[in-house]
Amino acid sequence: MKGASKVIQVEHVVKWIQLTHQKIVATKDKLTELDQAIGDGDHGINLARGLDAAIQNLSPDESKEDLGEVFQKIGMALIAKVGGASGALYGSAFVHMAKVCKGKKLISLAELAQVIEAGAMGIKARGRAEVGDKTMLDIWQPLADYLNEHIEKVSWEKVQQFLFEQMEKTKELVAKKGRAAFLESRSIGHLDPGAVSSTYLFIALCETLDRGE
Amino acid sequence: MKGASKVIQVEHVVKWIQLTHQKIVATKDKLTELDQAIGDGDHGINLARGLDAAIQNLSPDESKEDLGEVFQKIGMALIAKVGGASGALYGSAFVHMAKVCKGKKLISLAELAQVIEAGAMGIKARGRAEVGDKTMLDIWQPLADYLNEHIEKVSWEKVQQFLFEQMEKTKELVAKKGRAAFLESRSIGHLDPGAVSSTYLFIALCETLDRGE
Amino acid sequence: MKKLINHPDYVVQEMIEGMALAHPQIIRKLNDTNILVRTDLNNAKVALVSGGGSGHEPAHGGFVGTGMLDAAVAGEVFTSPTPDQILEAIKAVDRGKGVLLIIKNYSGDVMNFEMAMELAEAEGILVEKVVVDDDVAVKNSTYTVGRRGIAGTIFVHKIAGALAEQGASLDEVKQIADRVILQTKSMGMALSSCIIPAVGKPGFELPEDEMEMGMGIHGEPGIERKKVVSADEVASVLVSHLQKEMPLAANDRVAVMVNGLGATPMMELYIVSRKVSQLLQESKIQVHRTFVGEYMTSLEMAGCSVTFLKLDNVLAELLDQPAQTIAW
Amino acid sequence: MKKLINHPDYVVQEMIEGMALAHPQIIRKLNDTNILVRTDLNNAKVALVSGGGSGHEPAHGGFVGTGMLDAAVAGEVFTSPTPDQILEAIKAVDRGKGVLLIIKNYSGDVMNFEMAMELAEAEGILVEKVVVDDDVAVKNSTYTVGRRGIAGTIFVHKIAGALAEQGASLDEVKQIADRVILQTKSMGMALSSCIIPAVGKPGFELPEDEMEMGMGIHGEPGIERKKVVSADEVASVLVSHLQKEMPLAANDRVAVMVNGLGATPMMELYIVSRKVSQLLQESKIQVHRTFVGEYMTSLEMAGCSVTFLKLDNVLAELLDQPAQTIAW
Ligand SMILES: Nc1ncnc2c1ncn2[C@@H]1O[C@H](COP(=O)(O)OP(=O)(O)O)[C@@H](O)[C@H]1O
Ligand SMILES: Nc1ncnc2c1ncn2[C@@H]1O[C@H](COP(=O)(O)OP(=O)(O)O)[C@@H](O)[C@H]1O
Ligand SMILES: [Mg+2]
Ligand SMILES: [Mg+2]
Ligand SMILES: [Mg+2]
Ligand SMILES: [Mg+2]
Repeated sequence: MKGASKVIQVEHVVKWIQLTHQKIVATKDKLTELDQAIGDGDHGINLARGLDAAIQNLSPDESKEDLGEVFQKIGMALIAKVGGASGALYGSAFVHMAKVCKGKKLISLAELAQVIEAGAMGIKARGRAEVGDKTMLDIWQPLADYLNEHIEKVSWEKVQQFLFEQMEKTKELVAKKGRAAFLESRSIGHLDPGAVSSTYLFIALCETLDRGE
Repeated sequence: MKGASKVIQVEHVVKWIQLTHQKIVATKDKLTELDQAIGDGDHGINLARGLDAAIQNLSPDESKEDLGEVFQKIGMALIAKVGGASGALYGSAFVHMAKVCKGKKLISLAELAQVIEAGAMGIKARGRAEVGDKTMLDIWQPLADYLNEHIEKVSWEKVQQFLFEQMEKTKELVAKKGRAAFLESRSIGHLDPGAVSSTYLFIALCETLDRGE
Repeated sequence: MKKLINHPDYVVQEMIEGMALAHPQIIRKLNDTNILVRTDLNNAKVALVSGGGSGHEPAHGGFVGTGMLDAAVAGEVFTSPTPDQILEAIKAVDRGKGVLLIIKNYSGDVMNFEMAMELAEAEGILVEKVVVDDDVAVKNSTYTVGRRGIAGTIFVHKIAGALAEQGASLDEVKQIADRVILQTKSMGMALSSCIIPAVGKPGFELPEDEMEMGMGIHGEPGIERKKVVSADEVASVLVSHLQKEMPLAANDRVAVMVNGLGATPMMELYIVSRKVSQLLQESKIQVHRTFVGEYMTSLEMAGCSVTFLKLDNVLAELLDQPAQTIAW
Repeated sequence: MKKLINHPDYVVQEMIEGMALAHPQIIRKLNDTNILVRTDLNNAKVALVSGGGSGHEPAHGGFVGTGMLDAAVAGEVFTSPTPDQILEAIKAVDRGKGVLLIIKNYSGDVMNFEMAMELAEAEGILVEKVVVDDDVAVKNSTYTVGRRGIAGTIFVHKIAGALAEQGASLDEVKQIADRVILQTKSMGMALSSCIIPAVGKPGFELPEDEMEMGMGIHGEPGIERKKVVSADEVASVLVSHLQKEMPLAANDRVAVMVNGLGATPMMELYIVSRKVSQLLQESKIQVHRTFVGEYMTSLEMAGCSVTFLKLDNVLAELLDQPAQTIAW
């Protein structure tokens, strides 16, 4: 270990998404079960398929591309291959992230917080959800806020702890958006599948950056 | 017990069919299972329904009617209410039996053998089956033959034994007529449902006549 | 047994009532019977009567209407209707041009329809019959009962119905029906059993990993019970059995029916039908039309059957004539 | 899991191929997509595009054809199709008169169709959308996502399709679609669950003696889980929920749909529809037409839904226009 990264480059993003893919494939059944409880049971399958497409899309040598291009590629792959609510939302998040990274080959950690904030905005704009609606936004927005605040001397381990806490909080919420909203108060007591998959996404990010290079 | 009847009158026939109805209702599930094995599983239900109609049709005071009329009534009820193969066949049997009893208020045991023979003819004519085809005919025809031979000093207990033997023999036969014929040699090892219900029919006759009146 | 019913004893009557209430433009129920007759019985034509045990819906009531059947007689579940009911149907639709009975080849159906035919003839009505025996899963033998009638029956209804509608004679209608029967072969398979409401338990049990090839529409055992194979393999096996009995050559023309037995999702039927289409394409056999859906079911059985009808110009044209029924 | 499939990953693609192979007169498949478009795209008219997750067959590909949809986009099982596919469908059927998207009210469908709409607009295509939300089992609230779109969607396809066929403008077609949506209420119930092929196990479990009222077509839980009751009681409960949301008075005119969810035999659907007919008759409500069968299914789920569409003369006439599709 060479210590945590201080900047984010294309190679980190590629690693991040590859690691996310591994995690989602490994937890596909769990995500499916969570979605069966308050949705329709396809979340794990859809994400695994979409992330598979996303990593196929990333050429082994991404050095010629900038972060904007890579995020755009990932976003478009997710939009085209995940389907359902989460495909539109994850896709919109990455496309929004691509916009703020346009032309950049490298960003600072402080900029990373803004990139994630941009992703949250993408989700909000597309899904018209608010924080507290028991959706993936309940990971994205709090994380962006947390990073904005703590980025000076961020501990990726603490971020992971924070993520799990946020994820657990979705259990007690009443779903207001997405398929779980049809259940009204009966959605209480279940984790939101999208919040769980977003947690894995960012755990993968933490691990990628923590490991450094 | 006043000893076995030497003649058959309308009241015997009514008792016979009532007793048959009881036996079929009691063994409905067994007949269904036999029919499920090599047919379609409706034999018990259909016969119970048809015999119910038949006994409803028999007025409490049949004394004004002759045997021909009573057999005809039973036959028509079976034809109209059993359905399927056995409705047509039992119905045809009783209608044929009615013909040979036309105008008679009373028949001897020797005549009874001929009446059953007539019933067997009805089944044969309608179903184009031969003895050995693994059908109800494998009860009717042998019984008619047996009675014709032994009617002088018939033992109703021995008849019952004979019936059960005939019934058991259908197990080893290959079905050549009816739904079980589709199974070809796989019909071996199963009792024929129609042979079983016919056995019950004639057991009821034996009991009726043995009990006498 | 989990069913949307009120009482096992009334399923047939209530279903027939439901059909008549839902489609008064097309059919009506004869009072105190389980007979559906078409509403437009005006023009003098040969009448077509079919029927059989219930549980095979939409057969046969779903095929009553202009251009197909004039009446359908519904027996109890899986039980042939009785001669008195069939006779009533014959009398209700006879318009003096004669009546053709379309019977599926089961002892019960054949006997009850024949009895009705005798009664009708005794009343001076001209009646003919044809017996459909399209199921190649059963050996064809004149010594026994021959083959079962299954989904191919619908093609007989359609083509004979179209010819009758055009004013053909009873003889002509019977002849074309017999021609269709000769040219029609079917075979089915099941993934699961079904429950006769009055019985309350399945007719047979199929283990979770097995299927039955050649299954009859009343749950009669088929040719072979085996491990579940892919949809493509199922289609190939069924098609090869059909081809063995009715060899088709390049440029022959067929109509195809991929029929669901009741509980099979349309998604699966189309996956099977895809392979059937491909196999026929490979053999350069012309497919005139393909019918995919539920035509002749077995209550809630999962599975399907495939039917080929070999066409000539006359049959093809009649098949394409319009028909106003619930289910064509 | 016992299914007639080849591989869970290919069920949608193979089904769409099967549909296109079976019905080349009516539909064709766009290369490298799971989009079915009608074959007769000649006359300049407003185009209708619908779609959604697969597993609801015959919806939506079964309703593509003259007088109904111009294209249907099939997503993975229970998964909304993606914007690129929807965009392709829009481009394939646009004839310069504009395109109406008919969307069922699920977050995934709404978002993906909206994204496609934005992309199409960016390419200069005139696009409008309507969102169907007929399922009264869900509370109607502007604070949340509102109601689900279920079987009533088919009435939107039919009536908007008929008006488009007559040459109406995009605005007019959108308006009538919105009118149908306002006048359409549905509710369903399930006796059993279904299995997404790629998941391989049921979405939920219903004990042998229980049913779920208000069940969604993706197995979303309903209003109440309770002991199985009679078909008549099921019909009464569904009808009373519909009536509560759309009170009908004597002489009001409706179209009724009793829709099977996949594994329910037609016998049972007609037993339910009988009671629905009777209830409407008792309330002196005029039933213009009744549709009984499978229109919007949930794979092999057992159960049904009931839909009421309140008609005026215009809607009734459009409903009765002919349509050439697989499943109408
Ligand atoms: N409007 C929305 N805004 C934000 N997130 C949403 C919205 N709708 C759904 N989601 C998220 O999507 C997840 C479900 O994704 P998925 O199962 O793939 O889609 P679908 O519900 O279409 O099957 C939910 O758990 C939730 O986190
Ligand atoms: N052609 C026939 N001749 C004589 N008996 C027959 C014939 N066909 C069937 N049967 C008898 O009918 C019985 C079946 O009766 P049932 O189950 O009521 O009719 P189905 O086969 O129509 O369901 C068989 O067990 C057999 O005894
Ligand atoms: Mg989902
Ligand atoms: Mg039987
Ligand atoms: Mg039977
Ligand atoms: Mg989904």
